[in-house]
Amino acid sequence: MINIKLNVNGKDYSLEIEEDKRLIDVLREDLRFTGVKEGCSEGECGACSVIMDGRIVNSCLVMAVQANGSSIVTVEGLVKDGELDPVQRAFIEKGATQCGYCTPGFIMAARAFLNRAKDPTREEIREAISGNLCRCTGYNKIVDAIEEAYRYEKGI
Amino acid sequence: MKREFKVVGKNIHRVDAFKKVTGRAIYPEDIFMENMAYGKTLRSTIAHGYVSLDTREAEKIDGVLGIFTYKDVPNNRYGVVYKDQEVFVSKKVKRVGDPLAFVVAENEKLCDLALEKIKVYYEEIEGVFDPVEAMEEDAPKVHGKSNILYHFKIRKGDVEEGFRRSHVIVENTYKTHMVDHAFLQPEAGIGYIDEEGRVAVIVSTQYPHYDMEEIASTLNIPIDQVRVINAYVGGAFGGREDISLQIHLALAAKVLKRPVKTIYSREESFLAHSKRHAMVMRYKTGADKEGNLLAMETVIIGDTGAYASWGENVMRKAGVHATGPYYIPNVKVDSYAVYTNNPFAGAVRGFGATQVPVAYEQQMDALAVKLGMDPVTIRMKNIFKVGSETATGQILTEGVPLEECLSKLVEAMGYPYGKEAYR
Amino acid sequence: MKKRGRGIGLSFYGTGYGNGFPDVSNAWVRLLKDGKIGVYVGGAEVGQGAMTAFVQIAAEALGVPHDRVLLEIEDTLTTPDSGTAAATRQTYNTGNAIKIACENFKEKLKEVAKDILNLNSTAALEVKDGEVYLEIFPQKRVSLEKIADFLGGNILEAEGSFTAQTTKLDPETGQGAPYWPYTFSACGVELEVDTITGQVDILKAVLVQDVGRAVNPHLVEGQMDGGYAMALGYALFEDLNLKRGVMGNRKFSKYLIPTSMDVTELTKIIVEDPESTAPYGAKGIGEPVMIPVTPAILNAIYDATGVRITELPITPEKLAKAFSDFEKEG
Amino acid sequence: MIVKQAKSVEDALELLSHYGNCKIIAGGTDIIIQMNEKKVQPKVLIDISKVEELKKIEEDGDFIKIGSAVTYTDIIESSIFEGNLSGFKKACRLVGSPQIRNRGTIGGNIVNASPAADSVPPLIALGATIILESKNNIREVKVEDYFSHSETFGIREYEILTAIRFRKPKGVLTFAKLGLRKALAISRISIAALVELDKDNKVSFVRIASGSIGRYPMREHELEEFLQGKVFDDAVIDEAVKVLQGVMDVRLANRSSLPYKRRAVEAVLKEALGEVRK
Repeated sequence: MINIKLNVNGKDYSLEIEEDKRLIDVLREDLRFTGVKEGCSEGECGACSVIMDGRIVNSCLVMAVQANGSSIVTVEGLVKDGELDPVQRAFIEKGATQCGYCTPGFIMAARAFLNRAKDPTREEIREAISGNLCRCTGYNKIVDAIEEAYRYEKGI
Repeated sequence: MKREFKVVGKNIHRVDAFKKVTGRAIYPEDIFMENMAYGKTLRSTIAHGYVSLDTREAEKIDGVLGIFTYKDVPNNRYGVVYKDQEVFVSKKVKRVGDPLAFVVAENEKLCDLALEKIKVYYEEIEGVFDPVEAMEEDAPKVHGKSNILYHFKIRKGDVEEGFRRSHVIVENTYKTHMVDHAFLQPEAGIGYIDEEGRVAVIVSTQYPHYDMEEIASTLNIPIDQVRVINAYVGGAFGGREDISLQIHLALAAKVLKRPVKTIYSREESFLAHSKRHAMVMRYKTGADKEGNLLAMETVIIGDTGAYASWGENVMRKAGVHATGPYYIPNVKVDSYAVYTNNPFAGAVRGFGATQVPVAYEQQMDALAVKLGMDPVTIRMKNIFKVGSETATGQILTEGVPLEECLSKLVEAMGYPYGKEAYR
Repeated sequence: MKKRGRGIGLSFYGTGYGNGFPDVSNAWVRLLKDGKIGVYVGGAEVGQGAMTAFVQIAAEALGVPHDRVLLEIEDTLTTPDSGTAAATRQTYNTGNAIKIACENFKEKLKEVAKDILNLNSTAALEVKDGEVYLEIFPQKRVSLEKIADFLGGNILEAEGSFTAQTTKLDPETGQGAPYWPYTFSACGVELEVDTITGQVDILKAVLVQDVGRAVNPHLVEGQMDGGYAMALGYALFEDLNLKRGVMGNRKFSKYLIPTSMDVTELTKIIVEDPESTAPYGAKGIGEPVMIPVTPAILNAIYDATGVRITELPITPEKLAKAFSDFEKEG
Repeated sequence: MIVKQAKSVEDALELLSHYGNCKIIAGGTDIIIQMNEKKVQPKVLIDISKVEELKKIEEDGDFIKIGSAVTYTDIIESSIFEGNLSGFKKACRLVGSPQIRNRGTIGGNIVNASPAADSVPPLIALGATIILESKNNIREVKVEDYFSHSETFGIREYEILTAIRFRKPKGVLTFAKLGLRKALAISRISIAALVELDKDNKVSFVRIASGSIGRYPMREHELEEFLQGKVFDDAVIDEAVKVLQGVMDVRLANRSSLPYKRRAVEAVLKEALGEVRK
């Protein structure tokens, strides 16, 4: 067992964990942020994507100990004062979710991308979500939603 | 007649969208119950052979709560059409991935340890992996006396006469492969005893009432003592029509009187559920000088793998759809579902109707090439319209806007239309 | 060398279990305390949008806004059997069952309204916008909420059941009406093939889908996008690498499904031709949207290169070998 | 298993010498998968992902030094790899996905020794060296030797790869890769080329490295010898393809992948060499 400190969705946690746990295990099992999904356990599907210190990462490919001292944002952390994040709103508006299993990962990838993006093209958006697999939507409505979220944020 | 409606036809937001974008949609693996144990499945690593287990060492491990095998299942057989699948293999393994035992322990690591400690003895026998070979008399048999599960026939008109009258004939053999649904959420579930003593299973399924029947039947308990709760489903595409972990969880919860949770890894998910039927399709299609289809003959052999699942229905659907959406006066179809020791094939989006167009649509283009005709014109001449008769003699009385579909396609593609455009 | 070509594919798909097998969906409709309406069906939401379509069909049938309908689909304890979420049958079958249940429910509402409004008959009573009113004297009206109040603890509910019409096929000739309704699709693609590497780039894709009537066009488009992408994977990428019963590729790093970079933009065209036996004319489209895509790709490869590929998947290796053989043979 | 977070290189080396059966984890994008699959089962995992001194990219006179825990994203976002070095950026951009590029490290890509490691051929083409440190020793080894003579130059049990170093080249570094899909694609073939042309458009310096057309990433000496001194035109590039195909016929003889790879390599080599002229 080992002690680690994590900031998740703005809240500090001090946890005693089994050392062989991955970040996803701590988020799901210890902290119950079950919006973080596990689809492949090898960094291919991106369902477990979270923002770690400002960067999108696969939480299945980060040991929990490696995240010691880091700030993590999961999909649960995007709702602020009861208001949905623009990406979440756009996903609803554009019909970008179907079975929903990949959705939190896509939303986090889109959030991380839009935090740095400037007038993104559809091609750039496609690249930004290329680490997330979706089997239902064929991606097009997800790209539509991310474009829409950018417009919400820029007020255009 | 087109009527305007108040709600139908409107782009309302998905009713489940809010939960799905906020991470609040609960899939079975997201549920944690008080006093919950974990279960893992031991699966065969060979494709064909006899198996026996020695679970004694594994049972001794502290924290292992139970190891379930065929001996613990009152009625070991189930299946969507034929009851040819076993909850746990009793004697003969028929494919890689057949469930042999279900280990329940206090945590997943102990399950892994117990799985390693179970001794598995195999006596391998020759398998059959090609559906065409499997149809031969001396092929190894997967079940019973023949590997041919089902043979579907269409006999309409006189194909020989149709070919005699044909100006052009195209013959080809097409092959499609087995594929996976690859839905994003691997199978997961929890079995528990509900507040009124029923055996309850929370799962992601395409058909909760079917799962309920199979649980009642295999555990030999009244159906009103079973409850299936369908949590959110992370994609299905046909891959959640057969039973995967439902019976295992129900059995373990019933015996242990504790909640038992199982989450498949991606690799186990591939092993656990059905696949799309691989097909070998031998096609012969004939048309007159003007491009009117006169005859089509096909033999379609579908690999249903180790279990029937929906094999009969898939191969029927393939056979019924074998002509494509075209009127053909003379049709002969023979489609077969054949057992092999491959992964079992079942329902996958399109269900047999997805494979046959790989053949019939290429036949159409090949005929067009021979006739010096363009692909649009030859189709326009032959497509189903209202009043058309299908190869099974069914009259399409309404709802056949295929000509409109094709015209709109041509318009949107900017497709060259007409003979002069053909290259 | 890079070569361009175009191809089309047409397809049809017969809905339901078929072959005369009883293809039944059941639905229950119940008045809730606050005047909202509970709809109970066992039809699964697997991502296809069944819940939303069910709510829209119920709201339309009952003449209420969609947010007055509360749908329950999860629990076998509280829902009737509505068949499997497969065979493209939920919108058609369960949609019909819901519509029938709602119509039965409206008759029951009218019976109660007749008593509340002191009428002699239910004739000319109409259910609309959350109220029951007399068409010939609209001041006579009562809201569903009031009806629920009036009923107190008594449950007002109705059932609906729908069975699709098909016949068993003759075992010798295969003659009969195995499925109903049929749904039609058309796909066209323009693509570029690299004859050296065997890679295929889709440049343009159009999918036209007959839907009978679109209950929710956005949802239909979502299915079209998804079916197209799945077919692209079927045609070009996905391979279990099956050898003597062993799947060599059974994880996502080896079993390759298309990524956002592999799936191109898709032009989606919905064709409406309402089906008289369907709820508001709506036919199912979950499976049909995938079917015409793969043959369109195959035909386009032939158009581009003169090489006909008869075996799936069209991997770069297979294509490159086909081109290499083609070049040698001249 | 124990997991230790190193605060410095010194700290990591101390831990490494203290425990047996250790594995270093940086980005974790490979080793966590290997641990899941029980392919490696270390007793101790030493995390160097938060060691600041390993996360720097520095220019030192004629040299560039990249800390081993520098991620692909760091390379892509660095202003150092512009112009004639943009081929390195391209290689890093074609790795995996944003998530993988944010965690995967340049050092990890070398130590894991995957034949398909995209960032390695450019480093070989640059003539880069790696610095291997242990508690009592420092070695500097050429990246190409690290792979081709791993028994001598490979990493040892108590060593950590701390940095990659190369001299700023005069020529242009390019990179091309063939994957099975457009993202999350493992290279079927990759080629990096460092080419310098004189005023007569003749090749005055060339170093070429390949990935996935051998057991490990390697120099393509025959190809280099062929190109050296030649006028860099289409005809020569066409000939160069044949030279490389000849090399592959020997190296990959009897491999089932040969027929495809020898054909497809034409597109990859032409892309890599073509970019020299841009």
